[in-house]
Amino acid sequence: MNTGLLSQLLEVLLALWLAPLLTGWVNQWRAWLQNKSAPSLLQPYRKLHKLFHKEPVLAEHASPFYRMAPYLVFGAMALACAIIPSLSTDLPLSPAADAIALVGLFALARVFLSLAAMDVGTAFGTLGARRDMLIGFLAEPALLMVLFCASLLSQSTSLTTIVDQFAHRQFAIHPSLALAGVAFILVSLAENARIPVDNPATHLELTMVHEALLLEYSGRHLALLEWAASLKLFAYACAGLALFFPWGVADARSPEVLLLALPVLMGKLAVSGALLALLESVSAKMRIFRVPEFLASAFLLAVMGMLINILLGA
Amino acid sequence: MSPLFLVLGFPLLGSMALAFFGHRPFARTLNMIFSLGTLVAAGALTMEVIARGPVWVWDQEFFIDPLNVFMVTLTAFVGWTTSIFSSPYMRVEIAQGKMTPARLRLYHSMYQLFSFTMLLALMTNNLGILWVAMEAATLTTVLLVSVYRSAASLEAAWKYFILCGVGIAQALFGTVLLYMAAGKLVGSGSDALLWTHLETIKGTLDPHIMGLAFAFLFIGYGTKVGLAPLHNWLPDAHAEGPTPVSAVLSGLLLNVALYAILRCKVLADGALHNHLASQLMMGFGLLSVVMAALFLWRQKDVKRLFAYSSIEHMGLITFAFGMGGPVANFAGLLHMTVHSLIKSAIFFTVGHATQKAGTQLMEGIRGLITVNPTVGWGMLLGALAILGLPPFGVFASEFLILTTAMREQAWATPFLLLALGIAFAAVFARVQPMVFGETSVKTLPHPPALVPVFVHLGLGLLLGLYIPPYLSTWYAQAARLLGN
Amino acid sequence: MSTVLTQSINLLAAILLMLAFAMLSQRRVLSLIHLFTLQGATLALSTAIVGVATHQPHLYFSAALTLLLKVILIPLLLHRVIDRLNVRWDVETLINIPTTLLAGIVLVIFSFYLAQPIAQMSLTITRGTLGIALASVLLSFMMMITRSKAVPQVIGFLAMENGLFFAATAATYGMPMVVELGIALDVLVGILILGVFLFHIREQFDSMDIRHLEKLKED
Amino acid sequence: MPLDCILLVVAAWLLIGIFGVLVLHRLRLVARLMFPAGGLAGLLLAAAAAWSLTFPPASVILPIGLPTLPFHFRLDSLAAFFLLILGAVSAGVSFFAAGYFRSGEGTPPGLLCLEYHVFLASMALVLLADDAYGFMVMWETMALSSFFLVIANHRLGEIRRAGYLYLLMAHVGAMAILLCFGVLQANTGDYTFANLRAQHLSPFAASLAFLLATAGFGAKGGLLPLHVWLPEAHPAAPSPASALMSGIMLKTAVYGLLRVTFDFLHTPLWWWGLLLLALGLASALAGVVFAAVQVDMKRLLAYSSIENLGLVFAGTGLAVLFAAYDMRPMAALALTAVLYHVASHACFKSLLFVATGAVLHATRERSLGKLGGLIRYMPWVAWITLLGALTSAGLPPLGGFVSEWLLLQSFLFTPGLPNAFLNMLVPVVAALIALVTALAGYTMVKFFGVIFLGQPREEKLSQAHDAGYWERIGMLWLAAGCLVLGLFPVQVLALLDAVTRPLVGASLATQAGPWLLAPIDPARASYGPVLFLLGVSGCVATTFLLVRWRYHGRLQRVPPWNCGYPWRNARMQDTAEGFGQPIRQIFEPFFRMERDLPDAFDATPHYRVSVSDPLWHWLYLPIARTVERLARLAGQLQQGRIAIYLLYSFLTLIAVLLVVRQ
Repeated sequence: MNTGLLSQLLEVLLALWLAPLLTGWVNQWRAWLQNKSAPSLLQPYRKLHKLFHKEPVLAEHASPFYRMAPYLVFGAMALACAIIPSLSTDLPLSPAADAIALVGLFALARVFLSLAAMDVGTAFGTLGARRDMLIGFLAEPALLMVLFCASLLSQSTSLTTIVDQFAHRQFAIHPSLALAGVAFILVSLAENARIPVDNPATHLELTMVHEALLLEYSGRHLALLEWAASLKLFAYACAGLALFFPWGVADARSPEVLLLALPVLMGKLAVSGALLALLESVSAKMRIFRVPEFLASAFLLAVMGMLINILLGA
Repeated sequence: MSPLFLVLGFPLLGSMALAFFGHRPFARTLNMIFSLGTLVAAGALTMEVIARGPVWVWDQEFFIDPLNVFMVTLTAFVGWTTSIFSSPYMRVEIAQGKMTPARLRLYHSMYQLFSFTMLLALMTNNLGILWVAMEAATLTTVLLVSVYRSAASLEAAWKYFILCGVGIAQALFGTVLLYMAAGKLVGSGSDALLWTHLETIKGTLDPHIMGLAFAFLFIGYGTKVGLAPLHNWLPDAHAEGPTPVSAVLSGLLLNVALYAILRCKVLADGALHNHLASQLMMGFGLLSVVMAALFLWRQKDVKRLFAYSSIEHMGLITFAFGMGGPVANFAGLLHMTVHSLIKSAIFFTVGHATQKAGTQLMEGIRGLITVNPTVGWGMLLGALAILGLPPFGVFASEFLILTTAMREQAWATPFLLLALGIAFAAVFARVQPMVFGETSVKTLPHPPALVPVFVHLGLGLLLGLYIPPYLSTWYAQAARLLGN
Repeated sequence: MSTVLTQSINLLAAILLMLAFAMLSQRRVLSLIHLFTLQGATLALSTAIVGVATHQPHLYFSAALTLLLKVILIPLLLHRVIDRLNVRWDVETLINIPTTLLAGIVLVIFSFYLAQPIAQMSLTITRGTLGIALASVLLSFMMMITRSKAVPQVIGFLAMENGLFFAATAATYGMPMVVELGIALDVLVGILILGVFLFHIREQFDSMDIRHLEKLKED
Repeated sequence: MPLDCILLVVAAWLLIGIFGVLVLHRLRLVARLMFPAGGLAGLLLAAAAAWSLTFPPASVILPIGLPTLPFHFRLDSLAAFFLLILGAVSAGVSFFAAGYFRSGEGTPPGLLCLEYHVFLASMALVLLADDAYGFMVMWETMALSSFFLVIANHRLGEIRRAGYLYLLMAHVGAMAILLCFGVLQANTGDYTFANLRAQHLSPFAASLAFLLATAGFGAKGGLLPLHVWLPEAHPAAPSPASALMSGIMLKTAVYGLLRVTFDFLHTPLWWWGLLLLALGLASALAGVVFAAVQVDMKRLLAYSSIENLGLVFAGTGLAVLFAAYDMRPMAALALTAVLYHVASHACFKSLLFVATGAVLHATRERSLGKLGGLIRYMPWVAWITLLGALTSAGLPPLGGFVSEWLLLQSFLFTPGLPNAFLNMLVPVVAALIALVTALAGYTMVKFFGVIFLGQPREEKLSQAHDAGYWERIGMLWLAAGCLVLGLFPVQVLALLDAVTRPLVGASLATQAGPWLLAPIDPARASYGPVLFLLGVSGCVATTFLLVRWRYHGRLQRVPPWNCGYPWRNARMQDTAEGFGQPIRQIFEPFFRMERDLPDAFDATPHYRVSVSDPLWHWLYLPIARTVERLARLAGQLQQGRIAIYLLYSFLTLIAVLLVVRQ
């Protein structure tokens, strides 16, 4: 229990600390790949610090809901990071939320953010909210299906159990997981506002989704939301790594592996961050109305994964 | 003296008295008083039958058993409530210049005479007299239907006369054949037409003659019941006569005609030793239900609408009696009762509504509930009740009929249900806009008599939720008399 | 003696049937009334003969009633009506009389077919008459269907009543007296009401053509 | 004893209703006394029902009804569960109604009081009925009283049409139910439920009964394709009535289906489950897709009810499937999910409907396109509604999520079925459920966001007033229901166990303590809503405190940036139409759309789009046309010609004579 508490605490703190770093890492790689001079790896930290210091400017008729939302979104993302077994599967919070609850948690954050964006009542906020919900209602089921693929293999929806089973079982090739993996990548791109679905670096009204949601936010609220976005990326990355590359994750039986788990995770994250940047650099942003097709294919891939799982009896 | 003579005496006396005083202002009250007298006498008669069982009166010419005493009471009751309703109705008709004193005299006198003929038909033991009374009922109602002397009412009355006259002529032929069959066994003489007598020897009657006789009787009286395709007089006569007449036509006359068929069916069943009579009744009943449902769909005139609804319900009752057996007979009797009560209540409200709106066309009657909530609610509840929505009694009887049909005549249930569904859609689509919405009707100088409406609806409601034990044993006895 | 009577009843039955056919094909109103009177007379005669043959005195009374009602009273009334309505010389356009007659023959055969089992078992002297009575009822029915004027239709209705009466007397030796009286009363009142109606119809529609009475219908 | 209490409550409701008629026009008396009294009676009912879950079934026979079939009443755990919902939810709605009804609503308040309480009483008796006649009487009384509530404001033609359609469909459904009972009694002529339960039908008869029950109860529960009345009738009723109809009345359909399928029919067949699953999913998807494009707030909620009931029916189908293969514990899980969803939908949908009532009263506006920004003028309503909307969206840690979680869990265990074909369907079905849930979230964001957030789209909205005390009490009570169902699933499941065990003969396996929901095994799946809530709120609180402590709490208020476009006004916010546009585009085959687009040279450009249900055109209108054609044919038989009529009589006579002669 003590080790569990320890690993739980470690995970949350690590996520909070590493998430901006991962964002910075991806940005750096992107700049390199696009032949630009890269910002510092610590740039996200500086930005957060700056924003926290600034005085937030609020629309005069914004409701308390608007001020509440950033904290909630941030809290939800922090909790999401806490229940994804990135370092250890011995997490006391984990039984409280399984894979379905994780998806629900993401949905909760999304709903609050979208509602907050609608609160000010400017054209962009509502537009962003609509687009974000559009992406969400396709991405969420797809993510759930990806998780279900894993659940079917491990006969459990508990994330820790899934990872436990994958990590400490004889190596086997699951074709269903391959399909699910592709689907997961597509979903992650959409969910984290990445090219080709969204461009985190633009404020062009025709294309922006996530940035439109944050358009009216400033100061500490914006800082929290930016941080939450980083946390989300981090959570997705960890979830993907835990599901598809679960090696090196500690469990209750061997807490000492925890020490080893951290460098392994950092390594895996570094690689996946670079790959993400590569993926973003080689693809083009698509029109918003092609996004449903993009996500529908992710959704179908995940469902196919489940089907194959049943067909092949694996 | 048996109360039976009072039951017959009151309306006969009334018709004579009203033939002289029918145009006086107090005639409307007199009409009510005579009807009330009939009802009281009928009540006394009922008490007697309940206390002492079946009664023969006057050398067996009259016979009262649970079956007809129940209908006598019903007839007297609805006759009385209709006379109450008729009073303010006729007042408005006079005010609107539709009734002249002469016509009013004819109306009142014929109203009582009509009650007399119906009661006579119900209580007589002699099938010949039954025929005479039915024919007389036709004649009196022809006069009642044509009382306005308008082109449409003349047309309706003419059709009514010719079609029912021809029909009833078939019934006479049937009666002759019946007499012939009986005469071979017991010799001619007036005994040979006494129903109680025939009932005891029904098993030995010649099946060939009885088959033919029942066919003629069925077609003959069936025309009066309004079974499709013999029903064509019915909507016209209902629509063009005064509304109180429509109420008693639908509520009582059709029942009496069906009663005649039932009496004949008992004999035919006994003689034929097969299910021919039952099958005929079921077939025509079902056909009537289906046809009436389709006709309902395109109605524009409110009284025609409910006239077709009467055809539908008479079809259903005929079907029930055709199935036979204690449950279906019970259901048929119950349905007869509630249909009489509720259909006449509907016609009461329809009468007031048409007077208020000045038209019988439904598109001219709108939003009754805003002008006169009680009339509106009366019509709405009546319509819902007649469409078979619980907790009204129609639902109880329809439940029993349908469940029996499912058990014994499963093939017929889909048709019945389909027809009931269509009828529901049709009638309710027309009643709802009349009752609700913005109004087009005006208030009248004389307040309507709504007590009868709500008394009838209340009784209909009661029969759906709770049938008092003495009533149900009475029904059960009557149902047993009808055999299977 | 009784065979003569029986044969004469059968003869009268045949005449009745022929009269029914004649009425079916008759165009003139006046002739129709004559035929109807003739039918009534035949009926009265046959009733009397049945009374003689079966020694049933109440049939004499019945015959007298028929004579009074159907040979004297009703034809008189009808004559008055057509005079007052000025339709004495009315001629109706009947289409396709041969076909109607052919259908009538089919009806007669049908009636005999229906009455056959009864006739076979019947013990009465008038075993064949039921079929004829039935046939004349059905023929009158058909006559009513083919007529488009009010007066001929009424006559058809009365002719049907005649057929019924014939059935009642010939097949069953008359109904009980009280019933017969009631029937007679109904018929009389009925014809009176019809007579009044005819005047009302004339008043309303300026015509005796019942094709004017087609306003009440489903559309 | 609990049965007596419940019958007393029913009697009290009826008395309250009758008293309401006596004081027909005295609004204050009716509103402030009658409705709260009805609410208290509801609380009593809930308590009695909860109490009775621990008792064995009790029954009573009242000497009314048909002489051969008096009213039988029986209180078993299934009925008790639904009665519990009825009592608890109706209490909230009644309290709300105490503050809701105002003068000038078309129908006098006393009459509304009668209709409302008769509606409640008939629902309670439907659940108690233990014979076919009593059931049908109550069932139709329920339809009738709610019909009167629907057309309370009968001056609008649209409302009258809605009422007509509603009663017609209810009647058609009732006929199917009646036929179903007819099949179930297997020619014994005994219509008590005890007898229906005792019959063992042939597979054919059982299937027939099941199909009829599906049609009959589906028509009430808004199952495709019999759902068309629902989006018309629910919006038409006054909001408390809509709340009762959506929140409770629809559940009686679920009750009936469960009663027939699990109580009367002992051996379900697998294809029944498949059929229910397919129909339920179709309804769920169609419901949510239509909900997403609605512009009328109450219609949106009505479609959302179709969606939720669709999920419930799908879950029932799954339970049937498991029961058909004799997988009792799995069936229990699916059934638990169904019942849980029933309970949570009852809470949140009533809450949302009464909230729309409050909005309607404050703004006199139902169209989403003319609302907005109400959170500033009606904060109570807004915040409580938010809770309902989040529950409806199926978000943790609220009631809606638990039921969806249980439902998905039961799907995940479907691969155990001994039928390869069915196993193949699992992913598809699970995916559809996930999609429906996500779309429900979309719809709820639209619902809440457009009504309460943003800027008021109309000037008059700034005059909107918040709900009164009675309304707040009612809404808070219902919101508490959403919260309790969300946070204490373990305790609720313990109650539900008493319901599912008699029906499928199995309990859910292990329970991992009072705070962790683990219906099968904690290792397979677990969910701890309290822990979850603590986690989120802990994170939020810590963050808040840290931010305040480390940095500052200053704030500056300015007008929002106008994008450099000075003529911007509140009408330029994204509309409900706009919010539905992506859905319209993606799910185009679902709709029958008519669009008027302006061309480039229009001086006064207009854009009009109307979205309707294609089922109308494929199913209902053809049926109506067929009947119309038949009726016209029949009408031609009756052309007023007396000769023709005589011919009919003649031919009939000939035909009958021929028949007789044979």
